[in-house]
This record gives sequence, C-alpha cells and structure tokens, in this order.
Amino acid sequence: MKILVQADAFDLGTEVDAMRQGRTDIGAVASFVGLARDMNEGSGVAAMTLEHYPGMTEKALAKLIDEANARWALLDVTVIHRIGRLLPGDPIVLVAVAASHRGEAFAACEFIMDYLKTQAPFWKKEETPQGERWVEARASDDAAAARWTDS
Amino acid sequence: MKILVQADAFDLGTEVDAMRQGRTDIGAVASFVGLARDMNEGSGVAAMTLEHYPGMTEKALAKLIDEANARWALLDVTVIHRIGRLLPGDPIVLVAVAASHRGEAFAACEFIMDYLKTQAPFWKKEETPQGERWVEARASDDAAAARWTDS
Amino acid sequence: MTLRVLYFARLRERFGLAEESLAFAGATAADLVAALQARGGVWAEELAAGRAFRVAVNQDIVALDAALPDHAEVAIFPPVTGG
Amino acid sequence: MTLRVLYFARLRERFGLAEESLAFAGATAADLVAALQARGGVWAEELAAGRAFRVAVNQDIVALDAALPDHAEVAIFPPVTGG
Repeated sequence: MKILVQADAFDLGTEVDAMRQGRTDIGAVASFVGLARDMNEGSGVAAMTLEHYPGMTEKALAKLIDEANARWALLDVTVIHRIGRLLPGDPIVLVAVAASHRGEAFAACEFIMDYLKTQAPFWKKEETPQGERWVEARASDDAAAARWTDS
Repeated sequence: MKILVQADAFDLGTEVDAMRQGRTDIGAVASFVGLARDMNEGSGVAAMTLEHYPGMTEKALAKLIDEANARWALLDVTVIHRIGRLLPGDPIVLVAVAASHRGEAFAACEFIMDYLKTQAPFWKKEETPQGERWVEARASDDAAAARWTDS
Repeated sequence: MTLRVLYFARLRERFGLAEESLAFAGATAADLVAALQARGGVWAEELAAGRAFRVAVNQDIVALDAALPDHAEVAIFPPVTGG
Repeated sequence: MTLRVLYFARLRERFGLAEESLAFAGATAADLVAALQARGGVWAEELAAGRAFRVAVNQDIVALDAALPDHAEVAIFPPVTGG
C-alpha cells in the first residue's frame, strides 16, 4: 500500500510497474488518473491550486484504502494526490488497484475515487477570466459515493 | 482511437501519455491491464499461448469501442491485446479510456473489458504440470457482460 | 455455394484442420453445422447439440439460424477466453 | 477545555484565520459552532444553519453532536473538492 500527497508530478506507468514488480499473482490492475481541465462550470480555467489538511489527508486516504481492503480481496493499492498549483492537462490524482481478478480491481478503484471525492480534505481554487473561485462540491459526487452504501 | 493486436509487450504509461499529449480537455483516464498469473483453476501455470482470429479480432474490438462511444461521451479509447506465448507476470491486455468525467471513463473501461472477454476471438492455452490445456470460458464472464444489457 | 470454413483453438486441434473450402447445399449456419456433424467422429462429438461453440459469418458472431451468403467466410470456434 | 481550531479553504479566507487556540466551555461540536456563530459577521454568516460545512475532530469528520475531548484538534471546512 502506498499513499502520497505531493506537489510533484507522478507517473502512472512507473507506479503500476512498481506494483507488478516481481509478482506473478496479479491478474488485474485497474487505475485512474484525474487531470486538470481547461474548462469547468462553463468558464475557462487557466490554473488551479489545491489546498489540503496536512495530517488528516493521509489519515483519510488510509481509511479509504482500509475500507476497500475490507470489501474486496486486493493485492495492492496506490493513491497519490497532488497539492499546490496545477495547469490544465496536469495530473491531479492517481488510484491504482491490483487484484487477482478484474471485478475486484475495477470496483475498488472506483470506490476509492468516489470516497476520496467526498471524504478526503482537499479543496480546489480555480483561476478564471472572472477571477479566482473556490470549486463547489457537487451533488453528483455525493450520489456516486452513496452508491457504495446501498449495495 | 487505437486498436492493436500484437506479440510485443506494451507500456501502460506510454499509452496513457499518448492519449493525454497536448490535450487539456481530458478530466479522467480509467485504464485496465490484465496480466498472466502463475495459477489458474487450482494448478500452476508456467506459460500461456494466446491464439486469435486475425481480421475478426480487430473488427470485434472496433465494434466494442463503437458501442462504448455510443453509450458514453468519450474523448479517446486505446485497446491493445497481445498474442503468442506469455509468461506469468506478463501483461496481456490494456484498455484505456479518456473522458471529461470519471463516471464515463470507469464505465466504458469496464464495459469494454467485459465485452472483450465474451466477444473478441482470443483463446488461451495454458502450460501446467499436468500438460497443456485450453482455458474454458467462465460463466462469470458471461454474467459480467450481461450486466450491461440490463441497464 | 462455396464457403471458406475456419476452425480455431481447441476445435482446430480436435479436427486437425485450420481451414477448408467447402461446397455447400444448405442455407443457414445450422445447416452447415449439421453437415459437419454428419462427418461423424470428433465432428459429431464437438458439434453435438448442447456443446458450446460459436459461429461467425464474415467475422461477425451470428446465431445458428443466420443465412450463409455465397463465398462467406465461416468460422467455428469455442467460447472465447481472451482478456 | 482548550481546543486547537483550524479553518481551511474558503472558510480560512473568509474568517481571515487559519488556526486559533480557544478556551471553550461547551461539550459538543454543535456547541463550538454556536460559540463561533456568536462572534457575528462572517462567522454568523458562514456557520448559519443550512450552510454546508464539515467538522473534523482529531482528523476524523464527525456529526455535530460529537463530543469534543479536551485539547482536541477541531477543523471546520467547506465540503471537499479534491480528486
């Protein structure tokens, strides 16, 4: 298990290769990369700055992974979230899940992303032509996270 | 859109970076890598050989991607499937889907994998201590593909 | 009509044949399967009712009642196991 | 009791404060929120009933009826928007 909160960029290929290294029991790796877009809520976004709550962030991410491990048989999980100022096209977050079979890997990867979106203490501030603005939480993210408690 | 059927290894990082290159409209990339395991159905697997139906394979993969594009708003899709002899730990298949938002990317990536498992003409033969054996299709794969027609 | 018939994976091995050209008097995929079953031996065994196999016509998987066009490329193979 | 109270993101900017040490006579997170609201101005506005904010105690998100232990690290922040 690997959890990192960092300003630096990460590399998907490097992270997934590190999970696989020397193992022959992994049948499936599902991964997700979230990227900064040039457009949000109808206006251009020149850059964004990610603030977080040091200490709680790592704790919240570890809790998400513990819950995923309790729900599914997983072989390894990596979560990396960037902080600081990012430009459109920059990767923000990476979640990679290794398992024996694809069903577990896909479900756990999406579960971790859905919960991260509503539980992990990160906040985005966008730079737009109309000035800076804090991104508002989305009802659709709450709905996505709620799916996992209904099942 | 990129579809490859090849004997050579592929690199997840390279493929996803190629999708992202020069774009600032992608918010989410969901990807999947399937790997050869050292164990299946309770016996050790020293190697496997993947046979396919040249011509139909590419056509079947293109059809899966067309169907995913019809269902979700996707920005790019890459599917690479290897053929020939593979060892435990070797990557077999890669599916990567870029979209504006994560829901579409996750759903399309899993949909393509589920359909690939039941629709694309590939067959695996394993080398085990008990000799060679063709892998049998799994009912769980049919069930996984059927989920997408119920929704 | 004339058909090009291909066999893959376990069926290719069992039949000892990857491909053949066939003069065929029937109309549907089911007629072709019946004609092949009539060869007896492994053909009768592998293509018996209840055995799992798939038929593709011109590289699309079809149901057994699908019509076969002249010069079709027909493939018969086990359920797929890639991915 | 003494509390360390942290503010993040939009609330940190609105309050003009990232952190404070607070002598507090109440028992629960709701009591703390009421005490902060009583400051008036932006405090009353941002922490009014119906406004969306979250409270974490010792780095776990809690409901407003959660008890506050002495020397707790309490954080008040907007709904999160990472990922």
